[in-house]
Amino acid sequence: MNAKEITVNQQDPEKVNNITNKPESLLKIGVEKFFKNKLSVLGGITIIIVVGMAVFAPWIAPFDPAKQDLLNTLAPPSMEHFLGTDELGRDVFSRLLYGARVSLLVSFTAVIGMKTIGVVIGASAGYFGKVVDSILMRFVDVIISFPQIFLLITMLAVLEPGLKTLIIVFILFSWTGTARLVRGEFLSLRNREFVLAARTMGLKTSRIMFRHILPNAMGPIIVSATLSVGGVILSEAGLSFLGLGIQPPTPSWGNMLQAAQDFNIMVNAWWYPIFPGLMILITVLAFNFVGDGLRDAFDPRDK
Amino acid sequence: MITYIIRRCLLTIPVLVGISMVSFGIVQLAPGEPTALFIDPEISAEDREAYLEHYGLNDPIPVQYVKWMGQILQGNLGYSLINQGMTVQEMILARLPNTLLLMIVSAIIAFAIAIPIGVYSATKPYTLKDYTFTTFSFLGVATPNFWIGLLAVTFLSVQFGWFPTGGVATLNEPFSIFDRLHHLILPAVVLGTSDMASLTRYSRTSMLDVLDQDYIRTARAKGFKQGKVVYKHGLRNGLIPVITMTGLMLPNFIGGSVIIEKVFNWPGIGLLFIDATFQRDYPLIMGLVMVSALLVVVGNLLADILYAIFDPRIEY
Amino acid sequence: NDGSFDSTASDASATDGEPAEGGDLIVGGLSGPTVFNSLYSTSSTDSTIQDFMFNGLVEMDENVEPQPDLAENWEQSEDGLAWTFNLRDDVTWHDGESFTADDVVFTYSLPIDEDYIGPRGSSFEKFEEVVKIDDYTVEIHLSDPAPDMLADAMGYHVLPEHILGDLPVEEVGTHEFNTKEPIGTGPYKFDEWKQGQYVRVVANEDYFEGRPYIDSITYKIVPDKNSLLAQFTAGDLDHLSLTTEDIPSGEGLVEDGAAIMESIESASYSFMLYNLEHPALKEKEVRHALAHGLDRNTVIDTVLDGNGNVLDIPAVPFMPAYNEDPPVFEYDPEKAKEILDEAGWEVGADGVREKNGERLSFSIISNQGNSVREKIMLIAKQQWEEELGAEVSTEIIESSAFSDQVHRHEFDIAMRGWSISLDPGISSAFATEQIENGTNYGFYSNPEVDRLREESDLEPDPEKRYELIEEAQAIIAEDQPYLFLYNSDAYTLYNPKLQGHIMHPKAEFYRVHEWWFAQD
Amino acid sequence: MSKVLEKEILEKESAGEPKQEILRVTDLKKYFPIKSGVLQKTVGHIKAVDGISFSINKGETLGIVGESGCGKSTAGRTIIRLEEPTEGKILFKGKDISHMKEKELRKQVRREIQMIFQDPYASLNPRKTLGSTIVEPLNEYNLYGNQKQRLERVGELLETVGLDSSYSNRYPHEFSGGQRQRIGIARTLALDPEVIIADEAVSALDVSIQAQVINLMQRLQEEFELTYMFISHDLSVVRHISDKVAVMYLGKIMEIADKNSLYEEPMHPYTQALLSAVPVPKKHGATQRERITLKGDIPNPANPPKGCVFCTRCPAAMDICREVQPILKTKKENHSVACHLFE
Amino acid sequence: MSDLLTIENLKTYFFKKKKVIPAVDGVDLKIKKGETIALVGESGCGKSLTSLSIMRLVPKPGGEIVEGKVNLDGVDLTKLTENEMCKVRGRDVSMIFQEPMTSLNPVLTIGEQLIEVIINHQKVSRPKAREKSIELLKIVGFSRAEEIMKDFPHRLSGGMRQRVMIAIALSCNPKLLIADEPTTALDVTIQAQILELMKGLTKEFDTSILLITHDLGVVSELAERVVVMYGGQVVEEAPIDSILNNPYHPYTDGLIQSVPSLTGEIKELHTIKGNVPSPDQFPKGCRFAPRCHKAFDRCFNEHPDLKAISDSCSVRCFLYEDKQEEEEYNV
Ligand SMILES: Nc1ncnc2c1ncn2[C@@H]1O[C@H](COP(=O)(O)OP(=O)(O)OP(=O)(O)O)[C@@H](O)[C@H]1O
Ligand SMILES: Nc1ncnc2c1ncn2[C@@H]1O[C@H](COP(=O)(O)OP(=O)(O)OP(=O)(O)O)[C@@H](O)[C@H]1O
Ligand SMILES: [Mg+2]
Ligand SMILES: [Mg+2]
Repeated sequence: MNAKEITVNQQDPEKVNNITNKPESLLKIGVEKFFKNKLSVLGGITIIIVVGMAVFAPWIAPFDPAKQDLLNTLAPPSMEHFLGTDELGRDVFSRLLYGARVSLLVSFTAVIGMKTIGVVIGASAGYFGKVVDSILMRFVDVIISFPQIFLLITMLAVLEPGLKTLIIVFILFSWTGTARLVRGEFLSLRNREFVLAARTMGLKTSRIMFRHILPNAMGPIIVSATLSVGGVILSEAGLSFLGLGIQPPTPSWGNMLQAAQDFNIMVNAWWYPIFPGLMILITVLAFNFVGDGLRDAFDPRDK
Repeated sequence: MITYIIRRCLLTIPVLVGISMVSFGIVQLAPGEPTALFIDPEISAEDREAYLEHYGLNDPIPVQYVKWMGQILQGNLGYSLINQGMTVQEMILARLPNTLLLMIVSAIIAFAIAIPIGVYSATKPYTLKDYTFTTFSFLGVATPNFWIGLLAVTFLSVQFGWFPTGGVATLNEPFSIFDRLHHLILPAVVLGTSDMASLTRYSRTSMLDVLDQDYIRTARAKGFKQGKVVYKHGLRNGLIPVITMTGLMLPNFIGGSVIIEKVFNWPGIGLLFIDATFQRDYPLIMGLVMVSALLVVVGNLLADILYAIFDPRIEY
Repeated sequence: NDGSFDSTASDASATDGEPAEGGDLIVGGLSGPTVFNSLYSTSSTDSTIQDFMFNGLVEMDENVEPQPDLAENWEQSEDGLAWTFNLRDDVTWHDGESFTADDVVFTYSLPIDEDYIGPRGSSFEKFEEVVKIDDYTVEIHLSDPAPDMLADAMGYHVLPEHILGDLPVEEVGTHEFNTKEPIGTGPYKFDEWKQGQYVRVVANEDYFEGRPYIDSITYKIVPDKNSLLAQFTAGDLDHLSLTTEDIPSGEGLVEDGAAIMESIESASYSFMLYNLEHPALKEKEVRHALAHGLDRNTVIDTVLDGNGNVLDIPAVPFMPAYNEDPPVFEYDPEKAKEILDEAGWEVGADGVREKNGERLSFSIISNQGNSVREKIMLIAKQQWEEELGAEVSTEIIESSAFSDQVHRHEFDIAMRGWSISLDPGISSAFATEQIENGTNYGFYSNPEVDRLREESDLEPDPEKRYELIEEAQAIIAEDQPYLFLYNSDAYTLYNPKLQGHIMHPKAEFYRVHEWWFAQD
Repeated sequence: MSKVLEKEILEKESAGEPKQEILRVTDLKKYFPIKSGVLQKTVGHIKAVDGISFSINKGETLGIVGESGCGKSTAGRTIIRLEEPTEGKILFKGKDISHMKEKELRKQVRREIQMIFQDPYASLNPRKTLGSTIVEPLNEYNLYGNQKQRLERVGELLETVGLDSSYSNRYPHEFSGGQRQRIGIARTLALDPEVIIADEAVSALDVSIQAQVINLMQRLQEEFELTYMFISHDLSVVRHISDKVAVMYLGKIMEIADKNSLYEEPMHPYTQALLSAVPVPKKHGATQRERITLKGDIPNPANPPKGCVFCTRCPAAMDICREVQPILKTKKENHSVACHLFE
Repeated sequence: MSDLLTIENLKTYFFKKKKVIPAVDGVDLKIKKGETIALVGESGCGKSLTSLSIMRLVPKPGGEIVEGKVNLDGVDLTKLTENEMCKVRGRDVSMIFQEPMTSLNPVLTIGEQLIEVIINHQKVSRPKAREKSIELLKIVGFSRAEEIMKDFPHRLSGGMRQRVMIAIALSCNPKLLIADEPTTALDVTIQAQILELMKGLTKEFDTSILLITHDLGVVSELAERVVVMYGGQVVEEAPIDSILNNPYHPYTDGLIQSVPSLTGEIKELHTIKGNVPSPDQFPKGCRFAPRCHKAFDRCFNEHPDLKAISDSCSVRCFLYEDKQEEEEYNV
């Protein structure tokens, strides 16, 4: 058959053409774009270091973070205590390391939790539309319209205070942004032709939602997740300022900074508030840089 | 447009009712009650009972809710339990203007700094200048609010005496705009910096997007210089997503202002909220919840309206 | 150690000549007022501001001696069941009406009315009737003798009958008078209350002890402790009560000559409240061991920077009834261990003591926003865990929830403090009858203490009464229902120009109408 | 060629029965609500498809032409039930599928009607490799034995459309437009469908590649007796591939006829204008038609004229055209037209 | 007639990471006053980029004109500063872009978009500019021009927008109008209207037009001469008749044969096998060689030059080398 011949012939040049031209995968392009942004790379390295500090805290820390030395309080940095001691004579450096664990644990779990809820609700609203969408979005409206601070205070009073509560509270009231974001993505993706194509193939709804649409919405979700990690660290610090953060004696950067927010300490032991403050600053900055780099890396447009 | 606004407002009623129900529930769930405050002077059991009975705090929650709703429908937010003899309305109204002022000014500051930086970064992406501005704006978002606030008070106000240490106006002095602004600057700047970064990023991304559009090329082809292309043809389009963002940012402003209010001794509703919650002043809490929910709703509405003004493709 | 900082500065300013009129005294506090009516409010801010505007019949001076206020003099009947007060006849209300016996009858009949809704009923429990004898004489009939009458009930401010008298009793608490137009007899008149910002009072030209020197007092509301200090440092406040943590900063200011600092023992004490139904804490030996196991001196040194005294009984040293020689539980970990060993608490495999399968394990709770308590709690945790083999967890709870939890007896150990009245009587917090629905949250019950308390409450003779009280104090110290911690000093920082300032264990602005500003 | 395909070919060839109707659409309507404002209140309807009827026989191609926005894609999507029809019936092999539930559709219909989408790039999931895109429906329906066999099948399919089987682990963005279009075809073939709706399958391509794809489609049709509904606005292309052609305007079919009849003797003034407006390369010997220039505005689909929808631009419009909607009527053998001129 | 625009050896490259993409690789082109020239070729062969290079609007960063001259009325546009170039754009050369749907600013009224360009280049008052805009809209066939002035682009149909674009392009009576696929997004009946309009222009204003398209039908409607591009280079240049009836280059031939016709016998469509090579992967020899059915050894090893083979025709193909040499010899 004539047509057949043609198709067979057609192959050759393309083969030559496409095989010599080693294709680039999406991931590779993304990674390359990410590495092009020097700030994000810097941010990434910083995060790795901070996470490393948190993970290896028991091996790095020279002291037990809860060990008090009441005769040596608010000591300035020295050979024994690199970053000095706090108002109960505990080693600030060790506490910073353990504080990293708590701060990162809270932010990672809270972010994972809120993104999961946000994705599921946003995806359902966006994909099914109509009544489902209206109901879920009104629900989101209600939650968003609540003053966060009120919710935080009352929830912290209702539930047992502590790490778990804090995480739950963050999750319960912070998923709404993600839900809106994901809904928007789903709304625009659900009528894209590749989704329609998947439907004509007779694929199951759940598969279409989570295997076809979700991966395409992943970019913005990951970006917002990195940014939220920084946000949660800051929120925890803010709550600590109001006295509602992580319970002592567990150290977190937030409650360390809060404990140092004393006029006397600020003037006479100025180094003490600097360190937790810097850790928060650097870490949040790093996450923001990474998020920013990811935003560009996931941006399909080539710049 | 007007019918649209009216319809929008009507639509918020169910949302507000939902909010009121949920928050009523949450408020009552919290352990403790207003009399907990009286613990120190050894309030007697009878006094406490009489108190709870008198204010209806012993009723089942649904009954309390219905009573409260009844009051609302009569346009009355009730009386504060703590500041006896004061209505919730007057307590909120005494503070609301301060919060609004702070929010608006800090938003203006955030916009005034963020948008030019975002636009500039977008015209020179991935250059040293872009990176510098990025870092600068991120610094704002990455520093804990209260930390900068306290540092600012300690150094700028106390040590150098450049700014007042707090409050909305100098005591015992006649009203003057300058004085008010002088008090406003530090809190507004500190509050503004935290939103500046995200605004900068949004306007940068949005402008990058816009500058890639065909109509920008058209504008160039018309022979316009860079400045006119960017500001006349680019900026208005680039602002549209930024405006939507602003509407969504409003709840953050209310939440974020609590800390600023505390640090700068700014008598706004954030602090009142904290006090009311800590003291379990139920009517006041509910009033505040409703007011701030309303603010959020109004903010979103405003964003929609601005959206329509900026984007002729949207028609109501 | 009081008065050690002020000597040079105040000596210098004491020579600043004659009192002069003028000036605005700006003072600061963390929270705003709630109501301007002492029968309906409990907060200390309230009473501070109320004191500017109102008077009681009697006031307690800085040495805890009763002094005439609206009453010129008074006498008690033999049986102690009737008190007669002769009132001043030269007093007018801020609105020009004269003050008479009607106002007093109205005021003190209010809390005994069954429609009264307010927190102060317990101070007037023994009141049967308040009777007007003539325009300037009032008689109060009691059901039982009340030796604490002058220090307690008579300190409540007299309210204007001509304004509130016609109201149904249950509405007095919510009348606008309480928040918007308080009318008193005091040295200052209400001027303005700007929500969340300040309360201002201005000099009462017609005050019965003469016009106050200072023209006005502005009570600034500054919700953050650090901001308060910052404001004082910046010269925006003239007077500030310091928390112990801020004392070093205050010292700095004193050195710079920017402030005068004075201190006095405060009428309050701190303690750890035991729940005596806790399986381990119910044993007196355990409580003794815990007391031996906590180094309270170090606590005071680290946490309070040395500004406080270790306390062993529920009373403060300047009070007339103060047992100088109660059972004392000094810091002695070895002894503590011995006591525990003897009581059968043996160290288990994981280092925690056990007895009959019960672990020596408990939690300490404290309220949010009090860093001193928080630190003490953490020190106790460390010392008890390391040296005694206890297992201690700590928890900080939002204040209202904390109170609620304490009310409902849901705690093992709670960090608490009492601010005490200027009467030395044994607090009801140790009375068995107060366990249910009362202030005895820790289930303390000792019939002997109950008996002594009742007797002392009825004993009209002060000396005998003080003996009974001291006896009870010793028993309580031995029983250790509380781990008594300390009684701290109250520090005040004020503008060096401010003259005539008097420290008082309870009233921050004692006799403020006699204060004045030195002229430049 | 795969065994299965071979077998099917055999079956089909041996059947040799007269062509039978496979798809029939009667009075199909699809209205889109026009929503206004953020409130999303419905303020009217766009009658994207407004009562179309036709039928296609097995192994035939129906071409659908009309200017952009006249509802061609919507018709295609509604027939394949990606949109809920507002009204009307869709009979597939005699079964009414117009109101079938998604689950039922999956069981009974999805495999057999497939669609090639207008934009080949948009219709491929950018985050899935070619192979996984094509193998997915096979997994879904448990076809072709185990995973390995399925992958083999994918390789065969790729070769069928003239692509190398080694391409299967590449991503869509690594292909050229023509290749993507062929990937789209390979995917539709994966489930051995009987009907393929090709929505502007070649419009995005340029002429030389367009020619490749059209040839391929024709070859496949011959081999597997496929039925096509070929949507395009390019009249020359439609002429090339179709047996029957329907001309749409503003949601309605104006004229439907056998290809030759339509191109040689267009009846409807719109068809005539359309045919005359196509620019043709003026080769020697090519006849240039006289161009009919249309005047007047294209009506708003939300508010179409009362009578004939074409009356605003029709050079031959009469009074009756502005009042009464003409109905599609058979005027000649296999030639129907909706126009008052032929009443 | 003199040459209005001469492009000599224009090279516009993209610089990406480590790669250099020679998207336009040595294009020569001449346009006379009042002449319409069509630029055809497969998608991605560099047509749009050539026109953007004339306007100096090559996408940045990445794109750059690396070599060549673009002479407009004796001025080399590649040497002008950005500011000088701003004066040329819109006034001397204007452009109609490929995408009418997205080339108008959505937030400005049609009127504003017209008026601004008139004010920018001609020192006239706003009311004057307004008048002129309305006139222009009428010229491009809007009957309700005043109302259209106040409308926003989203209310107009694709055809209307394209006509607005044309009005903008014409507003300053440019010497050269570049029309990049001005009708691809439109449907045939509207396309016909626009082609009429453009025909009128050349007659009335003596404007030269560079028409870019791949629709040979459109070309034969409008253009006098055709330039065929392949792989970033011109492969053939000839009058329209010659191209349609007697194409020299095998690529041109293939292209013309692939067009399905509206009349005549239906046969298997002719195809050119393979795809356009991507610009960073051009083969060593003739860029069309891998797809050429007439290719011989030399084609795979040597790169042919564009050579004139007659007065009006040039072609880049070894098939015609001999013929041309002969001709040269004869001359
Ligand atoms: N989801 C939708 N919601 C609202 N209107 C729609 C929707 N899809 C299509 N339309 C409208 O329906 C009409 C027909 O659209 P359709 O896509 O079917 O046209 P088409 O003939 O395929 O055009 P083209 O040739 O441009 O592909 C158009 O006016 C379009 O705006
Ligand atoms: N920004 C860019 N970065 C890299 N390569 C580009 C860029 N823009 C265009 N190209 C490449 O330059 C070549 C020429 O592009 P151009 O837009 O001129 O093609 P064209 O002939 O106009 O095609 P079409 O007919 O599709 O419009 C293409 O191969 C394209 O891949
Ligand atoms: Mg379509
Ligand atoms: Mg192009």
